[in-house]
Amino acid sequence: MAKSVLAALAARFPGDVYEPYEGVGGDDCVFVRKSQIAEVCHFLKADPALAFNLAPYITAVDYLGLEPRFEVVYNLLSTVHRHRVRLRVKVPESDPELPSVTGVWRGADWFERYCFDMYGLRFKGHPDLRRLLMYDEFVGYPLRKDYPLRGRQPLVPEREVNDIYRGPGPAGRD
Amino acid sequence: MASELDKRDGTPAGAGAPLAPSPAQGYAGALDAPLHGKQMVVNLGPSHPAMHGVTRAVVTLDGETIVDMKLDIGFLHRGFEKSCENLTWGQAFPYTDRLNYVSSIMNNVGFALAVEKLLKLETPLRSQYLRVLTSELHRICDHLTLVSAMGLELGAMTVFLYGIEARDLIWDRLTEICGARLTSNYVRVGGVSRDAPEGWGGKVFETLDRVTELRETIDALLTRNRIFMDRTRGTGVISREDALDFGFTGPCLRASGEPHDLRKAAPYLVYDRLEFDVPVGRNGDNFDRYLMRMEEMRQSDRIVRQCLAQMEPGEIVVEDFRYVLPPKPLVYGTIEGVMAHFKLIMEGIKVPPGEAYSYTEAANGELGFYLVSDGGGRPYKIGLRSPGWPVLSAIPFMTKGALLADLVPTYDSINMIGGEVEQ
Amino acid sequence: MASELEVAGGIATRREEALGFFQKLVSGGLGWARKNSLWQYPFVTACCGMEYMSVTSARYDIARFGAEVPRFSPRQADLLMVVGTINCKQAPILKRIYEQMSEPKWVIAFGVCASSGGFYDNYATVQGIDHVIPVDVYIPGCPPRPEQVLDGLMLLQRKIQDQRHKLIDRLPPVKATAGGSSRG
Amino acid sequence: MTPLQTYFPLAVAFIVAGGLAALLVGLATLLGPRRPSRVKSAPFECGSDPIGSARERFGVKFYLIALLFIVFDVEAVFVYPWAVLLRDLGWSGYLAMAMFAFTLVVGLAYVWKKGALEMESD
Repeated sequence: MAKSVLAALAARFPGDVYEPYEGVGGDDCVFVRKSQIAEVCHFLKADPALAFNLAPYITAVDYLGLEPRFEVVYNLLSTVHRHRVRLRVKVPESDPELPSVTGVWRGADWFERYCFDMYGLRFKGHPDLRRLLMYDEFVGYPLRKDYPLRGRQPLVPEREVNDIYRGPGPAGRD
Repeated sequence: MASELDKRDGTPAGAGAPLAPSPAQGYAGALDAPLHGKQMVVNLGPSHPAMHGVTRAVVTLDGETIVDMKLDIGFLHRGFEKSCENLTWGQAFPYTDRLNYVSSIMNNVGFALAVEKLLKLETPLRSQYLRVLTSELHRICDHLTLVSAMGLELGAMTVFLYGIEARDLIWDRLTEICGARLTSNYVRVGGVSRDAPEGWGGKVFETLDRVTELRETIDALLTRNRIFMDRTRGTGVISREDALDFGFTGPCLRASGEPHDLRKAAPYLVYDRLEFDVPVGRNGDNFDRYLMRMEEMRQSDRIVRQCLAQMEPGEIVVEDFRYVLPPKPLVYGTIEGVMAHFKLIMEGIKVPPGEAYSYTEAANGELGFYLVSDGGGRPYKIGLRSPGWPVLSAIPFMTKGALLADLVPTYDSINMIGGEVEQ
Repeated sequence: MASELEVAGGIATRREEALGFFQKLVSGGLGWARKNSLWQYPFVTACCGMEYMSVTSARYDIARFGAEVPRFSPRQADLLMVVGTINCKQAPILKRIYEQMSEPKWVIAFGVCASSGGFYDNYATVQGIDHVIPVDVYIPGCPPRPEQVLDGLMLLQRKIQDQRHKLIDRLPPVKATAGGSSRG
Repeated sequence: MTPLQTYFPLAVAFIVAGGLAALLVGLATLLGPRRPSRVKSAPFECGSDPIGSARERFGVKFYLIALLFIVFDVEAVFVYPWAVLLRDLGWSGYLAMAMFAFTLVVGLAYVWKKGALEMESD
């Protein structure tokens, strides 16, 4: 039953859906070109045979060092046919802009704001793209690989505490 | 003169309906001219008991009704992903405890299943039973906490005391098996860390009887209580399509009528050997979500009893030292034990490069882990799909036009846990 | 008032001795009254909140120590119980609530995250609330067992008893300073 | 029992109540330390910056509801002593009270029909 999803996608979007493969543990995954993600998602939700009606889990990954540095991953589920699909969208660092899917599912709103807040990926067409978790005075995108682990930007002037010796903390990523 | 008066103290610009053409020509009209009040903006800040201390709701009120609400979250963002990217796979377990800290073993199980999916590792049968057993005990704790908090915030103090007493009893049993009351850190990659002490099953049966007694008392106190029904029935309503569109999963989705439960849709561990049924609501309001929790507690009770009955003695962890710490006598006795121990502690489990998305049915819904591994001993990325996240994003939609007082039971019934929503 | 522990010392004249005696009497009386009616402001954020629920419930009852009444307004609270992790976005909130609490006030850091940031040593978490407000008692544990919390409370009560409480304790009202951001 | 003595327990009650209240509030204000500061005098809005002012104009329906409450509450106050002395007053007292109650019922009917009791309409 999973093969039908990838087959339908490949038939409907020949150029933009490429490299379908079987992920670990039998999930079917496919890469989607950045510009077509909104149409693909709309098709996946509207088509009765696929009916991916649940808002997807959207997250981003920062592959520092690879050419298209960022990758946005959409994990979709259909509660009607109980099958899942994973769309992966490559986003280059030079132009971190991709169309938003809040038009298709309202639930995708906060996931996209999280990707913007943590990785700096902008979503065109998002109704209210602001920082979700970090405070507005925060500079930079914390979950990027080049952001330091302990890069604190305190809002309140720190009181000097001299009676406690704070060690170097857990070993960093050696 | 009257129309002049009407114009001057008519509605200030930008709020309420635009000023109707002044009907105050005749004397009678002046009495019926609409006098709109100015909308008051109230700041239900982070440190507020109804907001569980971690969310800030800027609410625009017209009298008592909520006209618009903006949620500002992130007051408990503790950098779960960034911290876990600098730890080995085994060290990430205590962090997953603190995600949904009311049912911490479920996060452990979700994370362990995700890593085992990447490793293509099969865990022994007894450890699967222990995982399901302790997860269901923690599911009862989660629902008990929700019911007592909901009762407390609607004024029922006794329900809170009964609920916390029942939860403490379950925590005692969990302390005997995992060593900690709340943050269990019980599951390991490839199995569980400790076996059940002997005689534990009997004590769990006694505790379950006492918890059932307390739960039925709470049920008697709340379910047919006039005030509780008036406050929760018909408030915070969300239809089935909207729930799916917002990404609801778990009890909140089933309360709106969608019978989707991952333990039945995609059974994992030993859920396919246990029979239990899944309650489904009808009209998706707070009262239905409360009933879902009460009914699910009864089902979890059944599951725990079946697990204890079906469980036979056996291995509790997979015998492969590439993934599991060897037992102490082997570490002190043999050179392979020392090497395996050293490699696991210093560099962590070598997970083959790749990415996987694994999903389990946690207390609030589908808990998904999207793991990316670059072959090293530390995770490259841990993406967490917390069940409470999309449900919280729907609160402004659910409470639009409701009274401010209805915001409290709605906020409670979705069981927003700061740790998992703000990672 | 919070943590200035003034201990009277040095050579005292007879008159000071007499005054000292009354001082001690009043201080002891006030200390006894204040320590046995600590109304707490539960600044609850994270997992320690679950343990806080157990501490205030029937089994590990905190009411035995007079600290049962949670007051959710800083004006009516004596004890600020910071329960759970405080991250950088929450720090100004905590600082403002501490400053809005009326004297006499004390602060308990409930749990390791409030005491030293716990194992969240990253960009988001304040490494201990003593970077933000003065703290009287730190309770370790993640989350601390209810017995640890009661022990911390008793430690605070001993501290209050030994503290110097003045009978009439006034400071000149602040002059209306012009401007100044409210986030000060 | 001279009239003065009959009221003596009432006086004791008032004195004890007043004294206790004065004692509690007085001790608290006397012994409580004062450390006024600008932030402390700012309104408490759960720790965030206060938005807007509390003195906003709100819907007129709240004023109507408050007014109606006072009218019918005062009526209730009159009913209590009457209920106590029902037997002694006999029919004339009953008729007087009925007249009083009837006028208020007419008022209630007018208000009900006028729609001032619905909270929903703006």
